[in-house]
Amino acid sequence: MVPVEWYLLLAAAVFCIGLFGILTRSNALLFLMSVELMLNAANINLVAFSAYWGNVTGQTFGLFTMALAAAEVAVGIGIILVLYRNFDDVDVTLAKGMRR
Amino acid sequence: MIIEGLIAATFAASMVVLLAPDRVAGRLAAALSLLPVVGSLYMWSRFDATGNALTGGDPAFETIVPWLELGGYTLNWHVGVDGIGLPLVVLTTILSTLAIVSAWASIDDRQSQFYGLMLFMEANLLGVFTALDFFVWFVFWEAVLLPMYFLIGVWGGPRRKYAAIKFFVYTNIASLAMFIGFIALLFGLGDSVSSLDMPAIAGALRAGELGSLYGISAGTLRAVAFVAMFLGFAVKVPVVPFHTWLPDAHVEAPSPVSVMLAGVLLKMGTYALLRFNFTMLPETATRFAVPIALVAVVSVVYGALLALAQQDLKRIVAYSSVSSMGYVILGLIAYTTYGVGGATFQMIAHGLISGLMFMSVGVMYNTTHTRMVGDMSGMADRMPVTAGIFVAGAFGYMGLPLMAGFAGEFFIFKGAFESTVHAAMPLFTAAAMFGIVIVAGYLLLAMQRTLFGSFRLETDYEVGPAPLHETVPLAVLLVTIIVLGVAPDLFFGMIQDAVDPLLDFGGELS
Amino acid sequence: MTTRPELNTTGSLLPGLAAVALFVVMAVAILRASFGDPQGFAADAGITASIGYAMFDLEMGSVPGESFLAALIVVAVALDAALDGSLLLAKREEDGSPVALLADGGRRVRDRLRDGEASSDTEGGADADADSGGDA
Amino acid sequence: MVGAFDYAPAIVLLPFLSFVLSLTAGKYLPKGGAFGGIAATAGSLILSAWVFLTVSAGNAYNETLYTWAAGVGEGTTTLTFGLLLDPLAAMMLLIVSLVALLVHVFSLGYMNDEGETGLPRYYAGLGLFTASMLGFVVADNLLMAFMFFELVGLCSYLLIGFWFREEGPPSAAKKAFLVTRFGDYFFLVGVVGVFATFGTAKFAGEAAFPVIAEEALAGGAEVTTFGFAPETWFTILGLLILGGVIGKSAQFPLHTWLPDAMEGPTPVSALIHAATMVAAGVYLVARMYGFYALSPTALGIVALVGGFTALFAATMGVVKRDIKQVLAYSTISQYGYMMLGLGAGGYVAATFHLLTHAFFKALLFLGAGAVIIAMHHDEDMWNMGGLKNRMPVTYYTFLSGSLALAGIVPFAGFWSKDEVLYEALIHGLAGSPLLLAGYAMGLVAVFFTGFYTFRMVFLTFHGEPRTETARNPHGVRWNVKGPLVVLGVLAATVGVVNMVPLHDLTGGFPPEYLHDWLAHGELSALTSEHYGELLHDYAGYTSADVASYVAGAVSLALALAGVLTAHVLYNVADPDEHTAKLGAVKTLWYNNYYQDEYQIWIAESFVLPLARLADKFDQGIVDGVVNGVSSVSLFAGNRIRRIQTGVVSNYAVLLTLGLTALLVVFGVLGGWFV
Repeated sequence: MVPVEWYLLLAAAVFCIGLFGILTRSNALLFLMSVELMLNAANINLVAFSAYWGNVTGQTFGLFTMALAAAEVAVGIGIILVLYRNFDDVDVTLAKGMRR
Repeated sequence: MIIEGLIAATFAASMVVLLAPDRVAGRLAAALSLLPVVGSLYMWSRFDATGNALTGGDPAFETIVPWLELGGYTLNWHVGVDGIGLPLVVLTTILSTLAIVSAWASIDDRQSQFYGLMLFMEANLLGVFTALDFFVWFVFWEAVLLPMYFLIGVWGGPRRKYAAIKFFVYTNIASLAMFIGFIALLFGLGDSVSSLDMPAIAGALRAGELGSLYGISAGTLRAVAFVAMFLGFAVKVPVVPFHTWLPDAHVEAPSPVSVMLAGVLLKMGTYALLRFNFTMLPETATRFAVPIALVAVVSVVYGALLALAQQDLKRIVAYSSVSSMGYVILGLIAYTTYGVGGATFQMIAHGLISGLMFMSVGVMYNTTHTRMVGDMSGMADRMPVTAGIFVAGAFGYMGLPLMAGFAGEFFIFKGAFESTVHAAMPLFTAAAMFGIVIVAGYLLLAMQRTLFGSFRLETDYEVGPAPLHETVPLAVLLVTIIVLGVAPDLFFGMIQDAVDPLLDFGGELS
Repeated sequence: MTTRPELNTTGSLLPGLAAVALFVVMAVAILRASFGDPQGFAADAGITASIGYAMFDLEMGSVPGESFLAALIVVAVALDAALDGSLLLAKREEDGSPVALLADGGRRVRDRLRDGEASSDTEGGADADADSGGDA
Repeated sequence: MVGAFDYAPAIVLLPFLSFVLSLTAGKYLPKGGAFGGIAATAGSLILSAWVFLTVSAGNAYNETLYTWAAGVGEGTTTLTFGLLLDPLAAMMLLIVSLVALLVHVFSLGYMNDEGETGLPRYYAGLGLFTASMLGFVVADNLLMAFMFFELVGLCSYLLIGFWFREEGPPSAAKKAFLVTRFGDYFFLVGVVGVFATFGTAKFAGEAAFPVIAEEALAGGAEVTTFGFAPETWFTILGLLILGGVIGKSAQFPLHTWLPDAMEGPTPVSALIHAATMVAAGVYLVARMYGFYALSPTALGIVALVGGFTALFAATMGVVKRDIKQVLAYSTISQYGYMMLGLGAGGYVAATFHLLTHAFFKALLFLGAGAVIIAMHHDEDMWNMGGLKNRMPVTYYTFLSGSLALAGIVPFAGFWSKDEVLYEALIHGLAGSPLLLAGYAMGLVAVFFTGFYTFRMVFLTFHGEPRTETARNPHGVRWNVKGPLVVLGVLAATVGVVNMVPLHDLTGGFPPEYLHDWLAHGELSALTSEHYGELLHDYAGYTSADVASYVAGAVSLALALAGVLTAHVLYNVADPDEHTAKLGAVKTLWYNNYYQDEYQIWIAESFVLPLARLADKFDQGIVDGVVNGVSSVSLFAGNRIRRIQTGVVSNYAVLLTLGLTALLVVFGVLGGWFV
């Protein structure tokens, strides 16, 4: 079996790639994708430990996370739409104030 | 139960007045505020406390009801008055009523809110002077600030916002320092106290049960807590160099509020110093005798010098309050019956006299719309009664015998000169006493310029005698001051009774 | 200005260093840790079935796990709420009544913004108020 | 048995009632409350006379009547009020109530008849003034004495500033209160020191502080002396209390308030100078003479201050134009003599001079008041002249007072002043150069006194009238003449009570009544006999053998020389101002040795700028720090706020960095990287 360290390393890598995307891009859609990556990094961990402990709780949790990710995307897309409507762009750096 | 009744009635009165229409608010507030006056006088007549409430004495009208459990400490509703608390309660009620009456002439918008806040403040002040549980006391202590903030910030002069914020932030930061100091002591006591009851805490501290805390030795803890609490209360007193909020607050506050500020709120600081620092950590206090006496002397002389340089009558009285409160600190550190008792008496005397001064400045301001020494001249010609009372009040401030101020000051001087806490105390006393010359200097100068000489004031309105409802509070205060000056034993006996147990230090350092 | 998403590469890559640094730290921490051997599943275990039983709180799975019935319902509700929420966000209300989703590629908004920039000084306050109300 | 002593408190309370009555109901009373004051002071006078007679019979009274502040607990002092009626107090009571009565009567003429306004206030002030002084006289302890001493100061403020609508009087009143307050500061320190040292401040009785001090010096009592030797400490205490005396009795250097106090109404000046305020200082030293007699240093300083002031003030009186100014400086000078007498161990002599001076100075002021009425409130002597024929009663009574002031035999002033000088001489010759210096200055002052007194008399009453007003003076009524006559007779005759040179010359006739009167008494610690022993035992005073009539002849000769000089220069039909001949000295004297200037300089160029500097410091630095702290936090807040850009990416960077940093910290602390 693959030692759990490698799963973790993979998850960390995926997470950091997502993070990298968030830090270096200002496009809201890219943001959303990057967030998905980070979320899935967490999922990898859940599944990895599920196997590590021989318990399905982690995997079930992973399923839920995916469902919530779907919800998050729904909301995220909605937010992006509003952003676009207000700023005529999906550049997140434009939304600086609380009012606009 | 009478203390609870008094506080509750005052709170209720404040709510009633808040809801009353503006037109009747002033009269209603005055009428309702007579209730606490009657109550406090009744308490005085039935007063039977012995000893100091914090050192095993038996306070009058005591109630202890368990209230909350908090982190292993029991919080009690614990109130009661001893010989130190009662005079201050009487002072508070009388001065509040007079301040409310004196506000009739000067407050002409949002009256119901103004008088409601005044009564709200009075209720909290009564709480401060009667609470014997730290939690209860602290709630009241902080709650006093709120109405004061609004009273200055809403009804004040042109720079009211600056003054109100300065007052609030300054005193609140000070409260924080005090709170930290006290809590450190409380934790240092460990298991030896299980409640926030002040007598219990004072007893434990005086019995030397303070242990180390987080590796800080008991001695250091004591010193640090003492300094923190002293700083916290020193701002409230105020003591030089923490006094600068006071003149600003006084100048901006409307006169009735100044009366309460100088008359009662400053006494909270000295009262708390006496109750906390000087009662709970007497030996630490004597170790700091020289710096404290020095601060007192500097407050007296420096405050008086500053008053000499002012042009605004209210600023003059404000700075002289700094000066007078310096005497109180000197009396407290003396640790003699006359010193500490005199300091307590001086709190009452100064409350009445500074109240009288601010009130008469207010009466003149209502007529002339100026408080500047240079703008007025010959006021005695147009307002003979007010001027006469102002002169009497000023002489009271200068410590004229047979008025309350002299009694307080003389007791302090006598007590401080005899003090054995440090060999240099007679020298400090003599230095502080020089304040009586400077105080005479600036008050006489101000009187000469404003009251005497030919009448000269550029106004387009008639300047005439003040109405009766403005002079009556002045007269009542003046009579009270003289009565207390002729017969200081009215209060001084019970004060000494409450102060005497403090002079036996117990074994704080053992 | 874009009318459809493009890859914006103008952003600085510098903040990305933070992510790299985080990865390094995490990697070192992970590699330094010792986890021991994983237990793994039995070769014949019905993992998928077990997950299904766990979700509905049925004690019939062969692999141990906790019950997730409540969580399932909560997630179901959350998904529904998210769906409705996204619709709500995507719509915009004007004078209290929902307006159809924009299909003009944001042109109308863009025009209004331009107008606002150009004539906000001269235009009356009532209009501006109505606009901001619409935006919120 | 109900005796005079049971009614003694009424002596103080009667004028106080008059004060209350005038203040509250004066508007509705005839003459603005004057009759109430007259009745009250007359009552006080009668009771004082009764007390005087009772004391004469060898009784004394020393009782605590009221507890002001009771000490609770161990070792605390109880502060009380009480009465001490011994020969000295009885004599002073008589003086004060008599002068007060006459001043009240005179005021009818000076104030009421002149149509002054604010009379209730005036009579209220007079009543309180009299009451305070009487209270001070009968005080049985130092604290009570201090309290009434201060009240006397208050009354002087109120009365000197009576005409408050003008510029001068309020300023003079302020100065009077402030300068005496400066002295009182030392007095108060002294009072507090006495309490701290002895635990009591009683003047007489078993546990009186002079008695304890005597025992302490003899090694019989333990007192707190704050690390000093008892002798030194007692001297310090004595000098502190002397500060108050110097202020109130207008001794150098705190005399400057007194000439300015002439701004008040003339009857008030009479009261202040003759019997109340200024007398209070000297009376205080006499009252606690048993304490001063223990310290030769304190006595020497008292004598030196007195002698110097006597000469110093007399020279300034020489050039004044204003009749009241001349009298003011003569007052300072005469109180200097009293201090010299006390310092020189002449307790009886000083008391005697206090007695005679009270009468002749009240007379002179009231006489000057009569002249001022006549001159329509013009006080410049150079506008007068020739009033002798137009107001003979005033002239002859004034002359009687002037002769007494100048010290011409057989008027009262001669006997008393001469005895003061005699005491200074004999004790000085016996080995005290300090006293000899005092004597010398006092002797020179005699010449000046004779000169300026008669310069005043000649300029005012003799020669030709120099103005129209002086030709047709305003008439005065009985209420002015009556008091003048009473005092005129007293000024001429009161010296009889103690004619020491005559006594010595004739070998025992007439008896020295005052000496005998003060030498014995029920309270033996307060008798001049006891003081003599103290002076001898502790201060080391011995007497040289000089015949009293020789000393008297010398001073008489000098006084006559002064009078003669005045006669030559000014008793002509149309006198010149010879002051120009004095040259620079004239300027110096005219400007009062620039004493006012330096004190005003201290007040205005030192204290006020200091106060302003303190204010600047306070506003700039102390408050600046406070405001600075708030600015710093506002500034810092402003800067830190910039992190909150609102840009999501920046927050994300910060989050990431924070997380990384946290992980590193935990990792290092938790040993993950080892």
